[in-house]
Amino acid sequence: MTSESQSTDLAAALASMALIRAYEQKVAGLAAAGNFPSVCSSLGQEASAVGVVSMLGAQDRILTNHRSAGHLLARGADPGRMLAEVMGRSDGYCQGRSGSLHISVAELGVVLTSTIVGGELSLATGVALAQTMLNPDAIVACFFGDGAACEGIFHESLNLASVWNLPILYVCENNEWQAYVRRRETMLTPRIASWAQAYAMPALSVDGNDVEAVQHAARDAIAQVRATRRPFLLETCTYRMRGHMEPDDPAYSDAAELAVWRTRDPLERARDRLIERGLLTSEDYAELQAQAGARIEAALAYANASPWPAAGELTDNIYA
Amino acid sequence: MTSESQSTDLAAALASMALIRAYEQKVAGLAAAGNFPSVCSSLGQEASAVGVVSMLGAQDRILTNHRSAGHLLARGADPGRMLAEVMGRSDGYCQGRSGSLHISVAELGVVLTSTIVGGELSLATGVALAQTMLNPDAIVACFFGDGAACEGIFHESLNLASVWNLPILYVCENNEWQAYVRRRETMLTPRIASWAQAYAMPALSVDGNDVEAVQHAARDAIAQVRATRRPFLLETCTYRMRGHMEPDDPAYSDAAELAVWRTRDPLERARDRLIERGLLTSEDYAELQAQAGARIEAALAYANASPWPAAGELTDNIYA
Amino acid sequence: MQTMSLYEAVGAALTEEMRRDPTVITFGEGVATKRPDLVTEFGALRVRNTPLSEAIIAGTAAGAAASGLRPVADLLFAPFLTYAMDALVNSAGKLRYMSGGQFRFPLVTLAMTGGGWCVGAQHNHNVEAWFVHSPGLKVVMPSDAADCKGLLKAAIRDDNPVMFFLDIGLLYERGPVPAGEHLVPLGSARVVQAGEQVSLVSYGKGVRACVSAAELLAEQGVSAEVIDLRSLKPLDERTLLQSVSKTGRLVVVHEASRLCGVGAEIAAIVAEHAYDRLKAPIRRITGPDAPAAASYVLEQAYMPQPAAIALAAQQLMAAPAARTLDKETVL
Amino acid sequence: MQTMSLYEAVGAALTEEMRRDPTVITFGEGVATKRPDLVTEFGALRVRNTPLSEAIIAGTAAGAAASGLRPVADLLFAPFLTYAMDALVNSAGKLRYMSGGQFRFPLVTLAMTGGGWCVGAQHNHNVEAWFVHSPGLKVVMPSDAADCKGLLKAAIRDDNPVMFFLDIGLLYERGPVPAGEHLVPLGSARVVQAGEQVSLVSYGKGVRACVSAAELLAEQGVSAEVIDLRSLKPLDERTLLQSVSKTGRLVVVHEASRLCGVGAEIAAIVAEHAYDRLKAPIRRITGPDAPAAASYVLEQAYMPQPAAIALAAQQLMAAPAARTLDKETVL
Ligand SMILES: Cc1ncc(C[n+]2csc(CCOP(=O)(O)OP(=O)(O)O)c2C)c(N)n1
Ligand SMILES: Cc1ncc(C[n+]2csc(CCOP(=O)(O)OP(=O)(O)O)c2C)c(N)n1
Ligand SMILES: [Mg+2]
Ligand SMILES: [Mg+2]
Repeated sequence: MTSESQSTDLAAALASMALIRAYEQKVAGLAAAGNFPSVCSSLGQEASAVGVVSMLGAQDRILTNHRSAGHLLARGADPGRMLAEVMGRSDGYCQGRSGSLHISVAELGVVLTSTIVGGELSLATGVALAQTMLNPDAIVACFFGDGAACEGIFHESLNLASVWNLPILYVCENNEWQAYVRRRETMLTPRIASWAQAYAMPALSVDGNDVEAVQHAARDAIAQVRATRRPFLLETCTYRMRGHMEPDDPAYSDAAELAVWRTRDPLERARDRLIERGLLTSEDYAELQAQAGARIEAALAYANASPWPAAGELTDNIYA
Repeated sequence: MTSESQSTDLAAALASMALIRAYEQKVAGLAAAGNFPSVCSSLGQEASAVGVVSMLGAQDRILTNHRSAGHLLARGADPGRMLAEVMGRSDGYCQGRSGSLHISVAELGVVLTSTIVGGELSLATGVALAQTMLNPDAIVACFFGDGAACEGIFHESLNLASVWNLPILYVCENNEWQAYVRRRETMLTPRIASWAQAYAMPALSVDGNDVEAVQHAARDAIAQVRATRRPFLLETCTYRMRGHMEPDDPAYSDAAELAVWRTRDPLERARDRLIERGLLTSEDYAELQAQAGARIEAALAYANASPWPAAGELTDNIYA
Repeated sequence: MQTMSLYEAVGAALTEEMRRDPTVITFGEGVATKRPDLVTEFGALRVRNTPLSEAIIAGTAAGAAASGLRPVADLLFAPFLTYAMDALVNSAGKLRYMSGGQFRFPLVTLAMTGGGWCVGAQHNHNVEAWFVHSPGLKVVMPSDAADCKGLLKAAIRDDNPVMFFLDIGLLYERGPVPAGEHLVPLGSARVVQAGEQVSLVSYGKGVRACVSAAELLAEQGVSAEVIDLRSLKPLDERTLLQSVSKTGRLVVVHEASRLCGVGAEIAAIVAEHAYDRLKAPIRRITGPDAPAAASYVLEQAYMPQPAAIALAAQQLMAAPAARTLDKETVL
Repeated sequence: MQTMSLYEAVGAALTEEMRRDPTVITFGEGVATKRPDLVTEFGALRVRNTPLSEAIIAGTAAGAAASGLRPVADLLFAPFLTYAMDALVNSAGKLRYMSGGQFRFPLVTLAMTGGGWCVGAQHNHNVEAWFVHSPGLKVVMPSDAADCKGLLKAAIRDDNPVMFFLDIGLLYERGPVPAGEHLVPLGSARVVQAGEQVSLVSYGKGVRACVSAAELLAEQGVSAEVIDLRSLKPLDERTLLQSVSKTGRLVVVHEASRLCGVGAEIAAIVAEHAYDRLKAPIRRITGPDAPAAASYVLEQAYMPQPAAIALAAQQLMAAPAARTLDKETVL
């Protein structure tokens, strides 16, 4: 049933995170080796993506941004078609037109991905309005960063969603960075969740590197959005473990802070908890990582084999 | 001394309000009679304008918007040059280029008036930044409406002002209307002052129809801005007593609400208080009104006598 | 036939299309207040007031359009589009292409433009060329009530984002409007008046100035053809080139600023594709490269005037026809 | 002479102008992080990072410019200007005029534009024509490092708002740059290479494509003149018209979309003012009216290629020269 909450199976969540990790590691390696397009990595933020996405129903819509690989893979996107897209090939989800920064997969409900910071906030209200009229079981999850929260469109979007009673789960992935600028250079409050008060919108901050915590918070928030048909702001507190864009540029990063956050790795935390609970062994985990790695290798082979678009298709799909 | 607080002389405030009232009544009459440009009237909002502007120093800057007559007259603008501007004549403060909606008077520190809702919010930060570097005694007062608070630029402006420690007194004139839309159709919180929390900015709502209350609140807020070199949000709670634009269109107005607010007329309240205190008689008040009326008549004569710009000046003053 | 203003024609088109198609909705700052009849008939969910937030109005329209609705968003005055450019240009105009065709954006954006109300350059600024220059959008601007209704109905049915500009100076001008299923396809210009010696090409209230100029020219013995482009994107190049091929002379007229305006595009198309039919230079009569002043006198001086158009045409009649005559002799 | 990239040339111009004039400041998303040398020399108050808020970055720049500072605001990629249009167009471009000359706006807006990084249409969109169309602004786009430094220094000293576009594809190309007081006045085009038979007019990386095309043409015995506009507003009409008057043939080249682009303006100017010197139709070789795709193959196909430019020029050589020959015979 669409409005039932999804299960919070930690082992499944770990497997999903492992796939994202393997994907991001592969991409980082390719980018470092050169001759590969720039990519914004979600490495280290897997718990936020998996924690929220795993709690959504199939009918729900997702809007994401430039840092989308986690959201897409958690939703079940094929890493082969994703890599093909990143590489500008015909079999990419967007036929190579998007590249890495705005991958939409309408068949999975991942719609209107925009790399304009705040673009997802601008479009989510309309997607939600359409759901209320045409698809009233569905809600919309809108992922955005702490940087996007500084854009005026954040204010306009949350206000309209509240005034119009739109069923949107706003998910602010606060990773403490906005490209080359630290979050704390850009705002005086530590938490973006506190900004929801202006819109009379319920909000919550959660440890974004604890996939179970995210799942529980998301499950409750989603239930509330479904029940009230009103928006909710969920802030997942996490950290950008790599540079803004691959290839990684560590010049301006904060080594001490990185070291602290390395101790909060979402995969290791989930792994350790499963081992503690006797539900996983180290060997199981190694196996899981190996499987994820193998899937990504196969995906890369698929992408590499995918043809380039033909120059003659340059002006396809401009108008409907 | 520039940083001293101004006096809160109620009689002077009443005289200033009476001039604004006479101006707005004259304009409303002219617009109703036809063949006069459209004007956004500040009639009924005199206490907000006089209460804040009278507390500013000569070195301070003011940004205002489409509903600016109160701010301009309170600052000492010549009603003749204002009317000439409204009527598109050469002696207008902007040589007739502005018309009624964006009158700037740089010589009085009223700068960069914009009729784009939110324009004043967008420019105030830069004006304030320049003051901090070039004119560190000065602060900036930025008047805007409850409607402007819904624009994304409100969010960006207040956030930047806070992060950059800009000396701005934001004055939100909450008059319960946004052109043809009621404020409560556009937001779920009753007070815009509460929105300042997101920016860690001090804020206060004040009875915007009580000129003494506004003066006291403004005096304190201005002192705080001067002392801390940080922004402050002051909300003056008032009511738009006429249609969005002259000529008045009462079709969509709320008669009951208007009736309530008529009992809160800022001029009558100031008058009654002065009479109570034995500082004014009814005759004095009648005299004050007559003087204001006469000044506006003279102003209109001046404006009527002002020549039209020459068509040959069409492209003057585009580039510096 | 019924007579109505362009403002009423917008209401008529909205009413008919909202009756026909339950996915058509409309919203904007004051839309529900100003069109109470629509609220009564279609309810407060399909006809909405919004907060003062142009960016999210446009974004909501784009998001809704991609999700099965057909929004008509009223953004009031063209200069306010400056707040809404991301949603219109980067989302509605591009995300179909960028997603490999996964989405379509059947949305209409209404905006008033041009002089006539003495409100100055922050209300009166003709920016239609921005959107002609941007990929994935369509751009329409009617010159009378009938076209207004017919074009708006077609725009609402179009599966692409349409920028629909209403010339302020025409908004309350009344004209006959066919009842019911009156559709004017996007991309079809109208020959307002046939002529032989010079083509006067315009749109919006420039069309009227051209018609007046054609009258002046007729008095002077010059036969002018007047073309109303109606749709600036797609542009009816065929009608344009046919006319210029016939007359050999072109005056393009619009109130928008000259540089990189629609007139520049028209001139460039003709200089490329009808070069050998030209008998004289191409002339543009446009608004100056200046903000619009509020003062009545300056606002009038800003707008293309019939006398200036007629004068330009006359100058073309006197231009180095020698060149073309030679060619005609030879070919 | 020193060799540097355009990116470094921007830094050099900023350094020199900030030394010269204490009112010059610079800010944007990451400016302080990416230009630590400037922070070291000029301090954290004159070189600032900002929140991710393009609208207030531009508004702050406009407000500061009108209040005695000379801000250089970095808005990163041209499509992000969609968030900043009100401050740039409605405030910086208009408020001087609308106030009867009370303010001036000495501000520079930097934005990267064009293909080369495979990042797709929301980073790669050439919108310079929007600003040419808008009153009160100036628009500049250098094609090499020397011009980049010289134009930026001139832009910073200019008392008007200047949109300064950096072609992404050129950003890390190195070239010789004169040290110190190297100023390139806004509004002066450069004849990159003189020629007799056809004028190739472009800006940004289109200039390079034109130079390559000229080489191809030279091999085919055709003498092409290459003009780099450098400044799109003000536009150096004189250099343009002189060239076309000499050659009689014009190919305009740019990566921006064709419709209402700078090429349309160039074509219109020539069709009006050099009509009688034209020996052939005017051709535009431009980006298609499409968003830019990320895929390398499509991004390459999007950009004007030397072969296409040369072919267009060749076609003009073969065009109905008859007409002009006749005229020349007669005149
Ligand atoms: C409007 C806009 N401004 C700037 C950029 C460049 N940019 C891309 S991502 C990014 C940082 C975004 O920060 P945040 O929203 O916190 O997301 P994160 O990258 O941290 O996930 C920036 C500045 C952009 N794409 N769009
Ligand atoms: C960006 C923009 N949108 C819409 C308008 C049209 N408009 C002018 S004033 C106004 C209402 C403004 O409301 P508020 O900010 O509360 O100020 P008030 O008029 O009540 O003083 C509107 C919608 C505009 N000028 N600018
Ligand atoms: Mg971030
Ligand atoms: Mg209001």
